[in-house]
Amino acid sequence: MRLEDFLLMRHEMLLTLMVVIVLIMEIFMDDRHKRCIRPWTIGLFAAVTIIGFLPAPTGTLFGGMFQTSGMHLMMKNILNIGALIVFIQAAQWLKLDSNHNKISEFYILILSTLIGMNFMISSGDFLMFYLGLELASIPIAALAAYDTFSNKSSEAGIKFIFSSALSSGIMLYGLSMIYGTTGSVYFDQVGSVYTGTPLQVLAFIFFFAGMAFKISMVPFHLWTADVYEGAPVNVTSYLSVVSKGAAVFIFSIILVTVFRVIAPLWQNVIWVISVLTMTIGNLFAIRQNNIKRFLAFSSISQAGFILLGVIGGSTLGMASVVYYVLVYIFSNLGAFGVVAAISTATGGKENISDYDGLYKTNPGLSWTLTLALFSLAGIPPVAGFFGKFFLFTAVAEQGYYALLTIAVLNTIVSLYYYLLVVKAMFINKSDHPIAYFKSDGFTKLGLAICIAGLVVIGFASPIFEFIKSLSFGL
Amino acid sequence: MDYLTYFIIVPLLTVFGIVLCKNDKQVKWTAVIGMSIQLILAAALVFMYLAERKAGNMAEFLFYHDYMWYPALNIRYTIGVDGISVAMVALTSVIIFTGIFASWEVTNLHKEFFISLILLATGVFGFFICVDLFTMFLFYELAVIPMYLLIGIWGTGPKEYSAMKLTLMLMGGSALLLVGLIGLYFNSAPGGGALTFNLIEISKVQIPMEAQRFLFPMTFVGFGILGALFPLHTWSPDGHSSAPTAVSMLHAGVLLKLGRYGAFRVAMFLMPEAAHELGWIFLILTTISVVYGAFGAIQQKDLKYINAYSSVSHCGLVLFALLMMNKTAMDGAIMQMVSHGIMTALFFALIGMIYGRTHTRIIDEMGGLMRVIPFLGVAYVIAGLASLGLPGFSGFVAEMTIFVGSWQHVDTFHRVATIIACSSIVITAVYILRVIGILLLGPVRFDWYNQLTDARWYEKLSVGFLIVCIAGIGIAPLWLSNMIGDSLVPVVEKLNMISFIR
Amino acid sequence: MLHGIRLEYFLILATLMFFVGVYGFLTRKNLITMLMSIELILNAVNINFVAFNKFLFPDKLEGHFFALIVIAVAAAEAAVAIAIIINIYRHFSNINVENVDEMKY
Amino acid sequence: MGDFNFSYCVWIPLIPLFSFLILGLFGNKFKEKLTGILGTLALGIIFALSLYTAYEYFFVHGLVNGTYQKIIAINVTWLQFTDKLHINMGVLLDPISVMMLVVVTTVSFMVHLYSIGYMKGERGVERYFAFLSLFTFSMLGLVIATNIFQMYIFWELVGVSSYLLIGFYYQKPSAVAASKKAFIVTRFADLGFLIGILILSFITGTFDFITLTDPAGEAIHRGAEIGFMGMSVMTWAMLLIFMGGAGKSAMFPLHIWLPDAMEGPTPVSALIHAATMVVAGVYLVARLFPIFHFSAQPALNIIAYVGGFTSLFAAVIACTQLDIKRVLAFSTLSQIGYMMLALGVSGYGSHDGLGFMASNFHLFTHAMFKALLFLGAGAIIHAVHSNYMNEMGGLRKHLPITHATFLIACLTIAGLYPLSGFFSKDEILAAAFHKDKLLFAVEYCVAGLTAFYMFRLYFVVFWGKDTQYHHKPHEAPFTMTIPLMFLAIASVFAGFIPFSELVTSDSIPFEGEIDWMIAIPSIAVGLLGILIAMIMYRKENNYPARMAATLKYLYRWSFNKFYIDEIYLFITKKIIFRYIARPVAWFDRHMVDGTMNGIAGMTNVISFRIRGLQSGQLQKYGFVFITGALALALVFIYLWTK
Repeated sequence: MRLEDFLLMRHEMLLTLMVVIVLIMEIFMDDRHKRCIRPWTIGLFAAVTIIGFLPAPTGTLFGGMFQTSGMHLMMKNILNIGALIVFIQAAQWLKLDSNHNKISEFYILILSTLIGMNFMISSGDFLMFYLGLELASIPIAALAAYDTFSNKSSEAGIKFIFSSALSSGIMLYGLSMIYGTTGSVYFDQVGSVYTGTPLQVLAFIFFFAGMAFKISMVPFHLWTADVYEGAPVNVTSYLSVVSKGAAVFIFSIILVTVFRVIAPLWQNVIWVISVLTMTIGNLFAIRQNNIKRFLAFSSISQAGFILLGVIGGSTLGMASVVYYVLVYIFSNLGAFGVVAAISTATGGKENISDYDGLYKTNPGLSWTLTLALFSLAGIPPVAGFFGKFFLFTAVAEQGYYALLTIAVLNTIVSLYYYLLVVKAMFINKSDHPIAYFKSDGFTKLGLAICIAGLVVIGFASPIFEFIKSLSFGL
Repeated sequence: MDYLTYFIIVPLLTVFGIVLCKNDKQVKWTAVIGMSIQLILAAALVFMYLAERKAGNMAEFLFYHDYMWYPALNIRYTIGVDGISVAMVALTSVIIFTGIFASWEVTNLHKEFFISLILLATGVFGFFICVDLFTMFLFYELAVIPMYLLIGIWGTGPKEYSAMKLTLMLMGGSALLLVGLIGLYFNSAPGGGALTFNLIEISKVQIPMEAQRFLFPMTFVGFGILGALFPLHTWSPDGHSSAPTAVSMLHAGVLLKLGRYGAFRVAMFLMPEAAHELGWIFLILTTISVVYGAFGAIQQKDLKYINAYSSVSHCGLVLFALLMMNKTAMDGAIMQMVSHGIMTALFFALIGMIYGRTHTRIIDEMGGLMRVIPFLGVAYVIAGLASLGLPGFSGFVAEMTIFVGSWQHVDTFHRVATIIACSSIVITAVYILRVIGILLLGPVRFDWYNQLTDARWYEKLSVGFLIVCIAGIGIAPLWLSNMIGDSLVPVVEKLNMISFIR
Repeated sequence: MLHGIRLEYFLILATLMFFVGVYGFLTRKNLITMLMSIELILNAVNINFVAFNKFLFPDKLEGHFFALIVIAVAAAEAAVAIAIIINIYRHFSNINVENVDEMKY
Repeated sequence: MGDFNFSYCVWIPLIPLFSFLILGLFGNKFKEKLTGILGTLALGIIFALSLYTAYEYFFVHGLVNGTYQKIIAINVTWLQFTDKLHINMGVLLDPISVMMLVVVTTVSFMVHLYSIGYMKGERGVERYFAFLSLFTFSMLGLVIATNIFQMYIFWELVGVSSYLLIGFYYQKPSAVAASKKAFIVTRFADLGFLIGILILSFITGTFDFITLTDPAGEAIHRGAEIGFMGMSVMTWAMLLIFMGGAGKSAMFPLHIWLPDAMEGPTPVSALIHAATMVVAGVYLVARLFPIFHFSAQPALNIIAYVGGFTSLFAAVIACTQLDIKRVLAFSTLSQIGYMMLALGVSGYGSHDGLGFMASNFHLFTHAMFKALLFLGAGAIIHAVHSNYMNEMGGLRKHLPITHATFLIACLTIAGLYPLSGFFSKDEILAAAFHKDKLLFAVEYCVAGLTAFYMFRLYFVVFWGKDTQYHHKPHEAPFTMTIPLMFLAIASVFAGFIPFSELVTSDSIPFEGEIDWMIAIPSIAVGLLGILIAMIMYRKENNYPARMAATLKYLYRWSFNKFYIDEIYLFITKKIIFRYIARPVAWFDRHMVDGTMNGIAGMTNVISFRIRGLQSGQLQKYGFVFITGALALALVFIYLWTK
């Protein structure tokens, strides 16, 4: 192994470096200038994100524990973009006095999870995968409990860490059985000897449950709404897009590489689970009043849609999943960005009914939220439409027309509740609408990036083409 | 830049211009200028199209351009028009042009109103010029969504309920449609080869029958919901009655047609075997909606409800004729689309103007308006007469073509359906005359009516232009009929080929 | 040392531990006890890994490593969890899991 | 036909159209008087043109080889349906159309002229004249139609002009209701017409009159062999077409709109509801007569009986009505019944076609004298400001010219020699006599009744009691009296036109003669009717009351028009409105829409019901998690290993 081979881990190393830099800044900066950490981190991280796009070598490391290819790089880049937008959007919130002492904590924790996710995505065996997964999960519990003075935040933290621990326990139990029946934890070796005995099926289901927890599929989703609601908005937004995206990526990779043999099995499982996820998520979302909780359920139903791309295990499916996650990052962060801006400016107004008449006072924010919600609902011309369309195409490619029909009917339900928010902003009258406020440059930039992404990604076909060219399947 | 793309670019530029406007007046005039250009473009398109045809260009679609968009899925931005789409584009431009004037007195949020309205129109234009199913679908959805805001914000009555209902039902339609389109895509090359969304390409292959049995109902019902197919029409009365004037005009005038156009162009053209096999079910449904809509209209009290039910009836006739699947009936169907589009737009414009004066749309609460607002009264009578199929107006031409065409079927089923559909002309007369009688004629109901002012210039312009269009088609229908008829030939050939095989 | 004890016994023990852990997680109201239940689950997994490695694949060490890493991660997890439990105690003045239900429906 | 070019005829309908457009669009800018003059001028021109055409056609160019040619003066394709079926717009000249041209333009011109005086000072005179022009245009278009679809188009247009004119006094609710009724009833009949056209055109593959009615052509014989419910398809088609004609000509049972249509201004009644539009049905049957005769004989019989019944039925009602315009309206019904009957009993070719000739003859003479009667009635109403004859009496002193012309008209309609009514009626009776004795007997009765009710009217209005009027009645101005006099002259002398040499069923002239064996009794019956009327009504006495008391039921039924209106009202209001339309509306709101709302509501309910899943309890989440995983595992292990 040569030193250059470590370039394969470029993303991870850069992120580690970032963590160190932030730590150093935290240690050596005096209290009054702590706020300067924000622009520095954002700037550096932007640079990291851009570097991520530079061409990089591909290959494997550590005897196959770590692997990287164009698709892996793409996935990592997408996660980086998501994290970058979260950083930008969080800047205004971190400036609040209550967060003054823990600015760098936020960055360090998020960056650690990002490192974990990158390792997780690049993992070539279950050990690396598990390590990455835990590194991506545990700091999130800390982030969810970030707001130490809020009951809800602590509650979110405790619910997350316990659920997460339970799920990883169950998953590990499954992994141990996989190890016991195959004698290896390496993906390629496991895949080659996996046959699908009942024990292996059981093991797969346990593994599946663990992943389902991360992606928040029904019935493993119950933590989602509470944690999303309780955690600070920016953490929620990170949790809902980047964390979920990473899990989806590795999930689809493992399905098509390791569990190739039992594809018909997991396709059936996903069929059932995705119907449940879309439907239950939608049904819960209809009645929510807290917008974070509302977006939590919406993100559950979005997970159901993402599964549509996974189910086929085809090249097109994988590409559409990756593409959809990219789009989903922009849409959901657009929505959360607005929620965060409003929450920060008004001291925690997070109910949909608070948004009544928002258009009259804050038209810009209203339009942004509307575009983001339309994208989530899959309405053209924003990117969500394209994303959904490709997912649907992918599922139809495999001939799952019944599933496709259920999915499109679910889009109508989802449209209904997205429109409820639009209605609140544009149509409902309110005696005390949220007053006009000015956001700082970071927030504006964050939202602008989201809007630009929403508008451009759909029409710019090369993006999808590029992802498709990297994609692989069963 | 090819010519057809201007139909998308001009409205988008107009929207952009409106965004930059400083005050309401600028907004209005920007909209007027933009849509006038659009109208001129459309008129020029008609002439260019006719000239091309005259010059012997017999390609199925003219002004055809093909740009690759998503090579991975073979999604293209493919545009082209035949006689039918030209007619639809012209119709749309007429209605949006007059719609701008009809919404001259929008009270709040001018900018947003006109932006939404023109975005809506953009979607419609895009839909009609596209030949690629994906882009078609994209524009279709684009046309549906601004409707929610337009009705929800600027509507009247139970607007939120109506807007939601309308949007959800239409999106429900588009959801089914999406399944259908994707299904078509994956069946577009049964013999191997590249899958495609291109209409023309798909029309050249025979889609497997099992697929058709599933996809035809999906696409037909999907478009049918937008076309107010019984029993999925209920969004229409509520939606129309709550919508602001221009939206009702555009919606009843163009969007209903968009559904029909799609049902024709996608469902029937691409899947003729299924159309033959399953057509009878939908024929029964449409026959019901023709008569049912008319009966429904008789007892309504709200002007817009009356007109909405009347639209259900008249538009039922379009699908009815399409399902007759011969050239004459289809020719009539397309003409009915154009004719009903203009007519109903005129109706809604007038209703909006009357409502603006009397602040009610309940006919029992009005009376004797002819005396106080003669221009609007006369225009309403003209619209009514056109609607009940008076010769000299477009409705007559279209209906007669439909009936003559439908009658060319020899079997009893089609004959009976035709006779039932014919009977709607009597029922139509009943409800139209009832409204005219109560609303306009008779003694002036209230003294304060005498202070009402008759139509202003922009109202006169809007109404007058529509009347001229109706009468123009009604008096000289041959060019339109021929333009549509030529384009129907390939469709009818495809449909008939099947019937011979069977 | 392990002569005479067959793989099955280890597996049965692990399974029992796993379900005891699960049962504990679902029934004990004290957050610390729940945390301990999770540790039971993880230890069941460890036993599985080690036993499999020892009995079935003695020439490789993956199982052992896995167990080691699980132990380490479990420690980290416990650390974070206990930190949050302390926070909970600050807010709710007890650590009964049933009280932590401010957010629901 | 020579090389004479009749294409100028296209201007005959077009001039009134322009007049309509000008008056309709800019009429409110003109002075009131100017609008009348403009309209009348336009009519004057086409009146002259029509007379010129008639002269050229009948006496110069039309007759070739002893047959009147069917000349297509102009023909352009208007709308193409299929390769064979297309609507043309054109001008067809043949004996009946040329005759109708004369009738329409003459009466219309007179009515226009009359209206200048009659409508003076009314609100909306420009509208009135515009509508009149529109009507004239439509009627002329109908008359010269080259094909059945063109006829249908103008058929609808006359319907709508009639609607507009009946509802001219649109602030009067009764007028509005009447116009609506007229339109809807005729519209209903037109539905039959339309379906008839569809069947006919499908069988024959053409709309064209010349092809259709050529007795030697093949079109006419097609479809005769295909049976449907006991009659040939062709018969059904023709019956349905006749339904349209019956609607417009107000044959029983579609007659109900005509009496109400008298709500319109009186000159309109004269023009539309007496002389021209209502005979369109007769014209239609005459136009398609060869088809009726050769392929649809049963339909022709039905026409004869419908005509005969209507004439009797209407005559009975006319005897008891008090509104003078309604008396005239029922009289019109009765007379059109005559014409229909004549067509129904007619054969084809020379003397066999006597009925055809008689029908057209009667159409012509009736147009003159009935227009005269209406215009006279208009003059009376103008003078008295009332429609009811029980408010009139002794008017002969006040209105001398009106009185004289009215008397002439009454005598004409009663069929006294040598007035025109005599000749045409005599031919009809003769035709009926040869075909069907029962109808012949009916017509004799009707002749007597006609004389009776006309003179009842005459005596009550001009003699009878001396009524005191609020304003002293005064004679009408000259614009009104000139048409009266002109039409009176026409009524007197029209009988001497040798119709059998001009208008015949096969366009070949034949020698007509008067059958005195039939004519003399008919004159006698007429005189009897007049005598009875004179006894009863010349002086005020109690005979009418005693008569009414004796024939109590007949009188009451007749006075109430045999309750036909009530039956219709029952069907429309009760059955269609209450039992169809309202349930449909209800069904739509509650069932169809209810289902949609129900789906939405159901979603909400489910959403509410399952909220317990999200309990907030961490351990319950864990429970669901583990149960879910185990359940999935069990299910799929089971499925996978099976």
